Amino acid sequence: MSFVLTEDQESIRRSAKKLVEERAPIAQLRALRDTNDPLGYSRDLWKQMAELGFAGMTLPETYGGAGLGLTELGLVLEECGRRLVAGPLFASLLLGGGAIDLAGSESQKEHWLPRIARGEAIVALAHEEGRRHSLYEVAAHAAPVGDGWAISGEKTMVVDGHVADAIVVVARTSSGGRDGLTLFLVPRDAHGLDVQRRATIDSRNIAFVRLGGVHAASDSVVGIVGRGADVLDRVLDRATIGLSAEMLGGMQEAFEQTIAYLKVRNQFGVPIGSFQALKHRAAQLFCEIELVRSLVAAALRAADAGSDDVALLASAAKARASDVFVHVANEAVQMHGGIGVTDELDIGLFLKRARVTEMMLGAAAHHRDRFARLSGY
Amino acid sequence: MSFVLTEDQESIRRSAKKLVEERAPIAQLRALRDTNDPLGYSRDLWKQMAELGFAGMTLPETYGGAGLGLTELGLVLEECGRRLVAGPLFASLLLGGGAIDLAGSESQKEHWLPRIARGEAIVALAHEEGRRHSLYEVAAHAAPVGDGWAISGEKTMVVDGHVADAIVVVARTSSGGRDGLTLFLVPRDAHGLDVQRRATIDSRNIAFVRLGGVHAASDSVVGIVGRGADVLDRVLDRATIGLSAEMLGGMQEAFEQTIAYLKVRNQFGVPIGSFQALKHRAAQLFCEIELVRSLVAAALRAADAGSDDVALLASAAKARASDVFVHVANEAVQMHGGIGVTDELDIGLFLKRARVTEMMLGAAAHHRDRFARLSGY
Amino acid sequence: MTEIMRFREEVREWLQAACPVSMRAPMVDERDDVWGGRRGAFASPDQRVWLERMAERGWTAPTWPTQYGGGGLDAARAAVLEEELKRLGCRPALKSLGVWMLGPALLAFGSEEQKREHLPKMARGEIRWCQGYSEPGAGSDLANVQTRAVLDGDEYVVDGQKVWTSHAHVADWIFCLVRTDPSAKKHEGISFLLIDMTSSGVRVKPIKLISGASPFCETFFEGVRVPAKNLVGRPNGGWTVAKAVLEHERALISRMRDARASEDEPLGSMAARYVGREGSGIADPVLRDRIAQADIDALALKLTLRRSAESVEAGRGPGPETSTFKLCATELSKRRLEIAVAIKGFQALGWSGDGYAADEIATTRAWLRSRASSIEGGSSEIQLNIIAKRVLGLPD
Amino acid sequence: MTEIMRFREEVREWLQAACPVSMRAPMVDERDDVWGGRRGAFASPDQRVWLERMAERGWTAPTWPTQYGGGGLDAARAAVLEEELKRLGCRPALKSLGVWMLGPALLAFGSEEQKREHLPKMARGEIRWCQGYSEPGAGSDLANVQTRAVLDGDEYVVDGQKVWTSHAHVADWIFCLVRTDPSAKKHEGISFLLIDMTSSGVRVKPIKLISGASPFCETFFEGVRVPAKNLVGRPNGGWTVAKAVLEHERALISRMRDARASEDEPLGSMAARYVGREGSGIADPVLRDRIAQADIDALALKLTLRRSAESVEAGRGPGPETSTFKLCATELSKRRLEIAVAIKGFQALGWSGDGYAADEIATTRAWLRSRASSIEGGSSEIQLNIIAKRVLGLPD
Repeated sequence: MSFVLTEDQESIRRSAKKLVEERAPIAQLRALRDTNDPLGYSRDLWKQMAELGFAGMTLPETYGGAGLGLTELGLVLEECGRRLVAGPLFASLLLGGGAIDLAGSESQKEHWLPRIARGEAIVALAHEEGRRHSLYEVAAHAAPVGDGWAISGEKTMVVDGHVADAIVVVARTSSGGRDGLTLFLVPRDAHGLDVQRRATIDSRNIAFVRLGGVHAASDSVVGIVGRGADVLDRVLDRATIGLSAEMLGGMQEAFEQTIAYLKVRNQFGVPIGSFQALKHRAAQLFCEIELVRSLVAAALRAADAGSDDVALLASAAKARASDVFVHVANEAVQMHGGIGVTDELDIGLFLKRARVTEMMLGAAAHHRDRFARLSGY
Repeated sequence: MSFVLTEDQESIRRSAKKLVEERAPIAQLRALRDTNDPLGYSRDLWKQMAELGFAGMTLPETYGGAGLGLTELGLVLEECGRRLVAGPLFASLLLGGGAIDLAGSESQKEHWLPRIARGEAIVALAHEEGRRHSLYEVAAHAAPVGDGWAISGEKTMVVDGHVADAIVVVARTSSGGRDGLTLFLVPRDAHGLDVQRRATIDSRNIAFVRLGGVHAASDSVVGIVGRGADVLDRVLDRATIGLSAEMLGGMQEAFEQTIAYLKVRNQFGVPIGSFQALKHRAAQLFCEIELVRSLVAAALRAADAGSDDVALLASAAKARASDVFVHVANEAVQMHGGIGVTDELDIGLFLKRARVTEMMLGAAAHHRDRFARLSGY
Repeated sequence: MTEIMRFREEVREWLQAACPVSMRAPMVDERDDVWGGRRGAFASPDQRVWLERMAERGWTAPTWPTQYGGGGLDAARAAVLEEELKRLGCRPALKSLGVWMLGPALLAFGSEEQKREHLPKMARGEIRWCQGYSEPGAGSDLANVQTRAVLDGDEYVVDGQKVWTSHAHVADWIFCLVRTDPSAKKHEGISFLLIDMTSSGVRVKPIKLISGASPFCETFFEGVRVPAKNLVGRPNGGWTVAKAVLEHERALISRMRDARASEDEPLGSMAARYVGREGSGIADPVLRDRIAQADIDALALKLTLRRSAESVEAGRGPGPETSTFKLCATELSKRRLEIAVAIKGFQALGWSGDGYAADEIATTRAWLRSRASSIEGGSSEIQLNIIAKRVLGLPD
Repeated sequence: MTEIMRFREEVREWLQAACPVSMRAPMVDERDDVWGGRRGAFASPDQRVWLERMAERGWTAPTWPTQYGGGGLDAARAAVLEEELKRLGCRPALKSLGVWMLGPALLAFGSEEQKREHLPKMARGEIRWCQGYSEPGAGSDLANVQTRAVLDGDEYVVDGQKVWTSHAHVADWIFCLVRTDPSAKKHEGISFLLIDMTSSGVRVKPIKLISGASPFCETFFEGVRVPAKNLVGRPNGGWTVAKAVLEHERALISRMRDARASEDEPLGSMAARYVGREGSGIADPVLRDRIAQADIDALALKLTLRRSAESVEAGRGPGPETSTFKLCATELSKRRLEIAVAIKGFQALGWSGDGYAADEIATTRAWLRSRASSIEGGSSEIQLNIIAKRVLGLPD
């Protein structure tokens, strides 16, 4: 494992950067927000991402994917993070698609993965229920009915849920904490499935899902009945790492915009970047971001290498990325002064995105707790 | 209750300040330390404090005390804190003497309080056992024997224990947590009582006490058998507030010395106090100290008024004083640069005292926990 | 019975009779605020009655001289009035930037004509004022005023732009800093000018914040003609007036913030509601520790404000400075709202619409809004500069 | 088989034969360090043998030219040697400020005579060097050198004082910054001078720190006569030489700190030992959260050092800068030791004597010692200045 990018990786980064810079200005997110766009993402951009092979980047080549690693996908997500792109890439490839790729049956894979890879289908994952991330506290339950299951319950924070063609739903098939969870692949048009979009501060696509006795055939189970947690753990570790890469891009961009502003904004006849108190704070942010960068890079590579410490590194990366993104965004707003708190400037959008991503898949304290547990203390 | 000092209080502060400035330079502490003085405090200074009425300040006039409030004593302790004076005032008046004053029998009071007030006797309190403050976790036990008790166990962090004429020992007389504790007044020369002085970083007088079946007569019980915790709570609330006042003096002095240094130390051709990064940090310390000052003042006054919120304010004051004293001392050393880490300069002594007082009677996290509990969450 | 005690009885009796019962109920939302002004409407007849009665006695501006519409009370009597208003739970009859900020400056620096013209209308709530200090290039560097005022006969012609003019879209008049001598040193070419918002060439555009709609506006001046008699103090002497007004603003912000925070649900019970309890405490001990820290700091700040007030009252000097309060109050408020967001978790991520309770949206908006508190009215950085210089005496 | 692979085999065989078995055991304490010098004693005969054998091949300074006592290895071969030494667990044959800091500067700036005179003795560990940069008035402002050197014939006469000269009391020579032109600008009147510590007029006084005895000294010069040929680089051109040395020092400090920290007991198990466990975790959840944060930061720093090294190796530029490492490493080390003190509680308050275990006293002393780490070798404030200027390009 090396931190230095290969030629191929550099090339992926370049093409992601180019695409995002040319086709996904932050104005796009604003337009989607201000027009109350029903999709909430740019179908045009999504098509182009799929054409570049991003949509199926980490899926096996046999199912139409590019067969690349999480390291490569991380580069793309980082660039997306810089422009606050919140298309279906993360949710479809790492959450819903990730579960099918990891534990799906042959026919599930054959049906869904090629379509995900082509950007034609979006598969979400519905796992959250409470007010904060808590993976094994699942109240939604699936009762055996005839040759299938009847699923009832409520799910929140379902990323891209309202534009998904199918949703992988986590439900309890027997009592217990971590045990007794099962994953079901539920098509969007299933009877009794109600998906409501939520208007969040950062305009990311988040949905609330209600299952009122949704019928799921026995072949809709993803993986093994009652063993869903094993799949979830691995899927969410990868997704957590990918999300951290996206957050890294966001904090880097907010930081760079702030440094640029410090150089041009004059007060008292000099650039405010010449004030030592601001300089020291900026230098501290730089250090913090560099530390996050190392954790994210190591976590991406550990996932690709299948190392034992994937979970540990995923939690380390997300814990730091959560705190540092929020800290950087807070400082960015403060250093921009008055203009920083207006909706007109983009910097406030980073503040909002920082908060949403901070909480998604577990906030910093959650991951420190997990890190400690995995470290044996 | 008013924060504004009365004329009498101003006069007490002035005479304490004068005494400490004239008779207790920090060099005195150094001399005691470097000569390995067996007493560990200046008997001469202590005599003068007693003559000024400080030694019995809060004791009733009927027992030779001055009958003043904790507010008045706080002024004296604050001045002591500025010069790192660690004479027997705190331990004898607020800990051992405090317990006797609050719960002692008439004959205990008659015997000890006048002597404490005259500075002729020192009474310590032995309540700590573990590695951190934990009031009700007491393993030392007292078994009934004939007409008295046999006490066995070990105590640590006994302030001024090795110069005490008697020690109030907390021992368990029945099982349970908070319940079943009893206070015993044990004379220093009791058979089976072993007191060892400890060499701490701040040269404060701290002793370790071992009780090997020490016999205590039935009239040596302070208060009621099994109800010691009620006494302890009140004694330690007052002591915690007094200690916080001492800490306030310490942080104020370390801060003022640092501000003075920032004005005279030149680097790059200008006083280092003109560097904005240092200015902002200094201004932040100022605010923090002012907040501590308000908590300490309110806690002292609440104790005198017998308000319901004495415990809450005691914990609030100690929690903030602990964190802020350590923070101020750390910053003071850093801002002094190289000279700040030499033993030659006094500022390092404040760093050490900050750590010791931070842990005495419970560190910040302990008191935040208590504050939360008292606040019902 | 002392005179003061007699005064207290009088006040109490009058208030009992004069203050409508509905004006003694706790305030619920901003419709309960009465700001006055030509465009200001009363949400209820009682609001009008209460304002008129108070204004009649001059008690909307208790310490101002009676000839300017004030109550003519000394400090002791004004304190009694405040206490009795509080005791009865009376709502403020009038909220007014004019009374709070401009009025004291006019009393100190205004001409006799200006006082007679403007003060009574402020006190009666007839004219609503807004403040025109900040400009796009003048944030922390407030004296960097670029809005020009050129004397032409007996009128100034004003061109330029102000930002952060709160409530400019509903105000009748604005008090402004304008540059009258571009060749002078920065602080010495500024004048303090009163401008009628209905003058031709004044344009107002509301500002949207990260927290949504806001009372802030941009205010543009294009060839606006202002009578020269509307200049307060001497020409090019506006900075002195401005500073006097600023002192009042800073004290105001920390006071208002304190009042608002006290209405909030305590973080402890909010956490118990959202995160649950385990044993006797909040189920998440790390969060609980953060809350306790923030609560202790809030208590310390409250006590510090009281300590300072008592110290001033007793004539023992000012105690810790206004800058300290503004800094601590805004930084603490930001921190507490960040904790509130952490407590409400996913439910604090909503912008609007279904799925989020009103108090959840309110928390989220308040958190976003709070990010501006350490910028407006003198940023935290400026407060730290002031403390370092004026309180600690550190060199430039 | 490539040449490099052949070289690796040669090295491995030679090390197997040449390195005494006792020199492959893990190091226990500072007696296992070999610093050389006229006054340096060997703690065991094997130490001497190992140093002599390594010095004979020039491998105590592997990349230096052979004519100066070095090994003449290119970067690739030097890396192989380092890997093989590590693989076999060989202790360093010689620790040397001369080899690490002065040597590279002499190679770049020294005269041929100076190289021949000094480098071989460094490499063989015959002469121990110390560094004379800081002065009482020159802390962060390192160029504010007041120690004077006045040319008198073919000798400089040196008067002044240095502080923080580590190990000056056991060193044979010192490399110094001296002021040779008091009228020039601050950075332009400084020369870099080598001084024999046995010269008449040199006096050394050890410094006691808040953590106790220390290797630091004050070094006084009174009329010390130094041959002019001992000046490195051109007269008044010493600042250039000094900066080259400083770069090496900064890298060194963060590396040494890393090595030391890795020997410590993990905070997690320390806490389990002192505070106990509850369920599967440390009984104090707030403390546990702090430990996890510090452990994550330590992991992040370790990974960052590796990332930077790989980036340099691959010729992809330096990645994050040395200043970043020094800053993060020392600040983190301070924070971790504060946590260690919090964990050990009352047992971390001991200075000496009964009642405290050796590791408890060690923690306490290390914590106190750590407060100097963010001051020495360029304070944290200086590192932040450097990052702001050189990395972020913020204006002066």
